[in-house]
Amino acid sequence: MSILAYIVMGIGVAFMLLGVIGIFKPGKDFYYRILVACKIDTVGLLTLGIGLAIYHGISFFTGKMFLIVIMILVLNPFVAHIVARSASRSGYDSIGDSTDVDESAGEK
Amino acid sequence: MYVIFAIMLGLLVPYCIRVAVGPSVWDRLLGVNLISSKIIIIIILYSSLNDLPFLLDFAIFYALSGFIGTIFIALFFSDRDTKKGLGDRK
Amino acid sequence: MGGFLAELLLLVFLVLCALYIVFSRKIYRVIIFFAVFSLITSVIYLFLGAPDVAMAEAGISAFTTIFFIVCLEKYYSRGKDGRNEATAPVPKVPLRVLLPAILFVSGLFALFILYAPTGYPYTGLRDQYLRMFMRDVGGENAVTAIYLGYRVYDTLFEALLLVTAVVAVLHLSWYSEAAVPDGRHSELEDSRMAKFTMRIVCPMILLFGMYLVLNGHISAGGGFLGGLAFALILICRFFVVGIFDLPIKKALKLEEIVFVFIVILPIFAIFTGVVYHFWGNSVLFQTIYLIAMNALVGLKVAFGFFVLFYRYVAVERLPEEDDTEDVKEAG
Amino acid sequence: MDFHVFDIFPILLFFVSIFGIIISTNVVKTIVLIVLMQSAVILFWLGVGSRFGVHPPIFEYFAYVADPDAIADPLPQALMLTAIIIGIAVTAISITMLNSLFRKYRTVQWLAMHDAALVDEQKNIK
Repeated sequence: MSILAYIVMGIGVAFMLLGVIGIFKPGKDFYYRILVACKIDTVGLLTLGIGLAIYHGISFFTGKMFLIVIMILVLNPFVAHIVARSASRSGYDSIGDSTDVDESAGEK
Repeated sequence: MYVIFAIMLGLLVPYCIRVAVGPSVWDRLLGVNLISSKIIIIIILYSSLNDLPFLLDFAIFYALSGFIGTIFIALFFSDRDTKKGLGDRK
Repeated sequence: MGGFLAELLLLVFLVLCALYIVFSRKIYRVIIFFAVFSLITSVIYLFLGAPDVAMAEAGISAFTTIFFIVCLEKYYSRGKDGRNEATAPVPKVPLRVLLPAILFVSGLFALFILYAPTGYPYTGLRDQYLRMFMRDVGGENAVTAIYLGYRVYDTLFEALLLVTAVVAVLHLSWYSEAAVPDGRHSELEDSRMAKFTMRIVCPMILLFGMYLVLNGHISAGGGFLGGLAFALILICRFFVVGIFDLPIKKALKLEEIVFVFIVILPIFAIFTGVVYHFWGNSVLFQTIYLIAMNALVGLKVAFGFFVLFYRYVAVERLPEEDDTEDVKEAG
Repeated sequence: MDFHVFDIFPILLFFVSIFGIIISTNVVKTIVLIVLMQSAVILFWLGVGSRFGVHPPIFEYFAYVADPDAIADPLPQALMLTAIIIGIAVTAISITMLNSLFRKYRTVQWLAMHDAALVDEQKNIK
């Protein structure tokens, strides 16, 4: 049983390590990064939670952990949505070029 | 399990780099969001390793309070030119 | 060894964050890095066996970040002659000034390192508290037992300080009457996703806050953290509902009333010794006392943060340069 | 391991914050650095004699621990819990005073504020 748990947790960790490639891939813009990173992060957390649940069996720990996982499942995409919406409303749509909205954001 | 804990701690490094160098402010916010979710996983693994299930309370509190600051900063930077305050949209 | 490396990594993170904050030229970068700093700090507190302090830091960091970002929002484009006030240029200090300063600071640092305690400064208090707190005060959480039992004066004066801070903020800040009609709405008001998420999250926060307050004497948690959780609901409400005329003065009155109760309850329960004379160290009474104190502290902290948050974010607006005269003093 | 990181890093953090306060030109940055200083002090007090992975001072979890050094000290924790709440009260009052200053001088830079105050003083003398 614990071998199965380690395999599932390993899959979750692999997802998160792939997410690191996603946020550092050169030549991509911000929307690419937030799409890749937040999706893979949420999925990785869910998989890790399932692995820990298999590891611990049915217990107090598992129930509480699933509460956290459900909350993250709601909150993490919500934060990503708000950040992307904020970027989109500000007109930040540069694809790969070096338009630095960052510098001009505080200027006005 | 210790290996996963170490990997999660190590993952904080690239995310902090993303927060430090991110070309736009939203990249930085993305980094903050990723760091906070990683830290929740670190807490879960720590409580699982030391057999302290009440520390999951802390993880719940962390999940519930960590996102608010990020959302506020995002709201502050949204629609920068056309409005003056946080809620002054006509 | 592994624990040592983890500590070292997190502490190096902290110092690097502090250096970034010191040498950064934009204020919003300072604030974002301050958020990261708080996140990492609370995890270190957790690893040091202090879950109560860690929770308090996690809840407080949300409020501190909001205060800083709203403060930035108030002045970012309103400087004299349209100047950008959101920068913090690092000054070019001449070397003959900088070198003695650095030498002085590093000398102080070396002195501190030399004379810092290298081991555990044994006073006997720790063993005393850990052995006796369940008989003397009750509950199972030693931290709660200390700040509600052995050192309840600390809690009283801290509550007094929070009341003083709220009153000072109410009477030092300004609001313009014209800026508070019902026309102001939140940025996320038309977002169905925000509404849906808050519909799930707000009851959860409320339930969790009640859990923290009622369970504070058994496990990590307590009045402060429950109050912070209650105050987080009000922020979530701000996201979706927008701001209307909120009863800030009534909240302040309620906070003062709760503060009076916080003072009265320990006087009857602990200082006079009446209860001890009649009931002794009864577990029932001790539990009732702890839960009541936790609930009162929670209510007080919730009201205090309600006033602080809505004062900053919702009501207070600095006037434009022309209409300085329209500003009314709060009071 | 003899080398104890909590003897060194909080003090380093404290002095980095002091250095930042000395060279900062913006008032908001100064307030942020004051909060960092407070965090360093809290870290120092929690870290004295403690180490990674000690048991929290909750009865259910230290009742069966034989070594008393493996239990965290509850007294600094209770003191630091109050210190954190006091810290946010101080921060709130500082920001309110900054808003009053900004309303008067229309700037948040220390030097510009100093110049504006000098101009005001000269006006009063005349």
